Amino acid sequence: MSNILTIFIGMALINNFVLVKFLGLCPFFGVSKKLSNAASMGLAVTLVMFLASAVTWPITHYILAPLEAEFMSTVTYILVIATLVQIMELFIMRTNYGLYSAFGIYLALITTNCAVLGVTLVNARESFNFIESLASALGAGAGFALVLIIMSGIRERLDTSNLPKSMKGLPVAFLTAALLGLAFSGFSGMV
Amino acid sequence: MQLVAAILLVALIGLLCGLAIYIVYIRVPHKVPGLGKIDEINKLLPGMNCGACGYAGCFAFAQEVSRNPQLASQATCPMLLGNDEVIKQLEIALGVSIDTESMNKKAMLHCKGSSENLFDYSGVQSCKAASLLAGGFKRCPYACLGLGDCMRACKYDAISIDGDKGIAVIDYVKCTGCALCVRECPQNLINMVSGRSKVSYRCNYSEIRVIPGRERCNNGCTHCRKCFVACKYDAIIWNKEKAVPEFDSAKCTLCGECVAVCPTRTLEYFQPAISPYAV
Amino acid sequence: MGKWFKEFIKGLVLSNPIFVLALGLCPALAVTNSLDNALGMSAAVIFVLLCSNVLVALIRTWVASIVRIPVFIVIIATFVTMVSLTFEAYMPVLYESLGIYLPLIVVNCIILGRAEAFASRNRLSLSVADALGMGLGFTLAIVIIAVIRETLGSGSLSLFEHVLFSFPVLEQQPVSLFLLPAGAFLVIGLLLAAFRRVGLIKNE
Amino acid sequence: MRFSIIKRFYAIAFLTLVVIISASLLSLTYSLTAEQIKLRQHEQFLGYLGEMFPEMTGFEYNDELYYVYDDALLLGYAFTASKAGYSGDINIMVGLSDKETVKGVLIISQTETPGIGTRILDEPFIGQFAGMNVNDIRLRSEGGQADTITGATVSSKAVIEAISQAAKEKLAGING
Repeated sequence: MSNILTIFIGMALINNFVLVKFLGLCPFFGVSKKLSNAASMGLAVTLVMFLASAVTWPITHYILAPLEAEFMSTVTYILVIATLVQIMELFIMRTNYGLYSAFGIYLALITTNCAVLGVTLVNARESFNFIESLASALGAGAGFALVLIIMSGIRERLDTSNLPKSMKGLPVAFLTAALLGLAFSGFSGMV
Repeated sequence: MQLVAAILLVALIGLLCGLAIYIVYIRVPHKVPGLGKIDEINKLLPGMNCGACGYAGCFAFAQEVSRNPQLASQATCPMLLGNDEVIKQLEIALGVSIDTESMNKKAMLHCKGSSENLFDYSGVQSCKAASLLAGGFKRCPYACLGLGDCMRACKYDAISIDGDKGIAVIDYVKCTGCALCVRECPQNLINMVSGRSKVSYRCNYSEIRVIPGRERCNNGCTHCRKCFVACKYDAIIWNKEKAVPEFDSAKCTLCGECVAVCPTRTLEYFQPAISPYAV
Repeated sequence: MGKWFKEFIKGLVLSNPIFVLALGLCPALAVTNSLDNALGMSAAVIFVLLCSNVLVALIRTWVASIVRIPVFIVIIATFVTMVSLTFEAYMPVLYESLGIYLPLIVVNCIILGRAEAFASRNRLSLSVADALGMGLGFTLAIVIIAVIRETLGSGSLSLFEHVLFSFPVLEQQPVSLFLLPAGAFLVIGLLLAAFRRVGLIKNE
Repeated sequence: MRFSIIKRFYAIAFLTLVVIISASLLSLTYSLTAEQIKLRQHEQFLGYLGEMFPEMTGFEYNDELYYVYDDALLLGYAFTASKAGYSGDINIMVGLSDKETVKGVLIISQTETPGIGTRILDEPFIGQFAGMNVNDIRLRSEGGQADTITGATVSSKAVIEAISQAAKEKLAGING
């Protein structure tokens, strides 16, 4: 049991996917303008990561490994992730269009979200068992959502402060991410 | 040989994925109930997705409005206000009459600026900066500092700074209800009220109330409730947790009882038509 | 011809993938701690972006719309895996230093972003222009970032093992913050603000 | 009705077709580059082994342990170890001049943060193992003699633990 917990904490905080491992930055800067979008994006990414790990683990262990076709793992993983995202996109579009239009391009970009593929690749490399890979997916998703929510909270606050014109928007987001990155590198010695 | 097996199995995965997408594409109810109507309304809307109406975009606004049509008159769609024939079509589509006047929101400043300066402030000429310095240089910590943050934010230059009183003055004719100034004011003095409202409440009491032993300027509301008692048409509703009067412009007949009875003259006429700015 | 050139220039500065569109940041931040890595990565990205844009533009009329994203991403993944296999076989040094970021070109948001937003909607020649423009825009951006990060972070700037120039003072006491993830964010943020101040990119 | 069936299943067929083509293309490139990669890795490994034992002429490999010879004379042993460091695996080769004393340690590949993690390559850390008894290579806190680098604890701890674990498993063969 404790191994699962260390993996979860490890993925969420210590090598947090966004600030330490640099994965999943594109939607991170795109969606984190409004807190509500950030929360739903974080949830959507965690869900996709969880399902993706659940589906890719059996594929790796029962199809790719026995046939020594590891080189095909990237293609198969990304195919599975793209399908999951496409299905989720259809669901969100049909049930709550407001959220769908708020996501805009960034929903399609979950497919290319490096963090999601990153999780599956890390699961394969660390050769976790099924439960461990689910825990690491949840950890990574939780880490991603946590940082996304912190970031959007700060960015909403920054919008009303009077920054120099050229700083408003993206540049200040990068600087906030820099400070967050420093804070998160503090976790590195924990496990 | 193994590679061929791997290729076939991966192809099988591809087939399953395609099948999954296809099944979901068919199974999920293609037509959200009333989607047709939402499309119809969405076509009428400008489609700028500017968010001024407070929704995530025109389609989201159309979705909400198709659920309850009264929303159309409360939310402001600044682009829509200009052309009337689109509003007519919207009225037909929604089956409800849209009262453009109340839809057309105005910014109201909750301060008369009569609390005197504690010290003369020569720092950065912006309300945000001044308000960071111990809540501003006025005796009342939530008064309007008149350094023009809202004026700079307003695109339609509807806001100017009144020289002697040192507070912002909102020109209700020019104001289009875009609510850009609301976010700029660090003291939360400005909020959007319906264009139809008749009486304006000129004190930021709801913010000050939290500070025990707060200083009041002579025009500050003493929360004596005389206006609430005086109003014969019960057009004033007493907001309990904020302990401030709220005005229902539909019932108000502009009899002027409340404005006359208010001991600290915090209430004023708002209706732009009657007295543009009766101080 | 003008239209082709306009698309090309657009990718370089006007809608530079990193500074304006804020896409493709994952490799841009991770790999720019040394100039060789940055150049290696951008060569791979340009190659994959070009091939995928060409192929996507070719098949855009046949692909059914509900499966278009999985199809595009499979094409991109194939090109990337081929690139990473050839790198591993023939250029091991570069393969070592690019590490995990080579397979992650698949999820580099520029490639699918351009394939989805541009190549699937325009003619072949325009897609090629867009691919080249975006690729060079990406290279330009990450080279600038790499130069700054490597010089400040390790005191010297080397291009394929021969040192271009080095600062003796900085060499003893390099600002190793710039080699950390946080440093990369800092550099991009300040650069973007500077470009906006200079007017190269319009403010928000 | 017929047309709509084809149209409907067209999407799935198209996706499967693309996957088949891409998978076969990949297998083709894989088979082409497979021996090249193996050759490359072998060459690289030989290089490191040669660096460790300059006068080596040949070596034998059985159950994860390399026996290094200078024609008939047994020069020593070598084994590999690897563990996940800060941002990727660290592969190490440990050379032993006899059953216990370490001749030297070499880092074959690592992707640690440059400037911080890469300090495991510098002399003071990597040199400390030469001449040490292989069983003493454990963290000071666990009674060993190897000490980590301040500021790069994650990477240096990974190296020490990798060597001690690999030593336990792989040397069991000869001293067991």
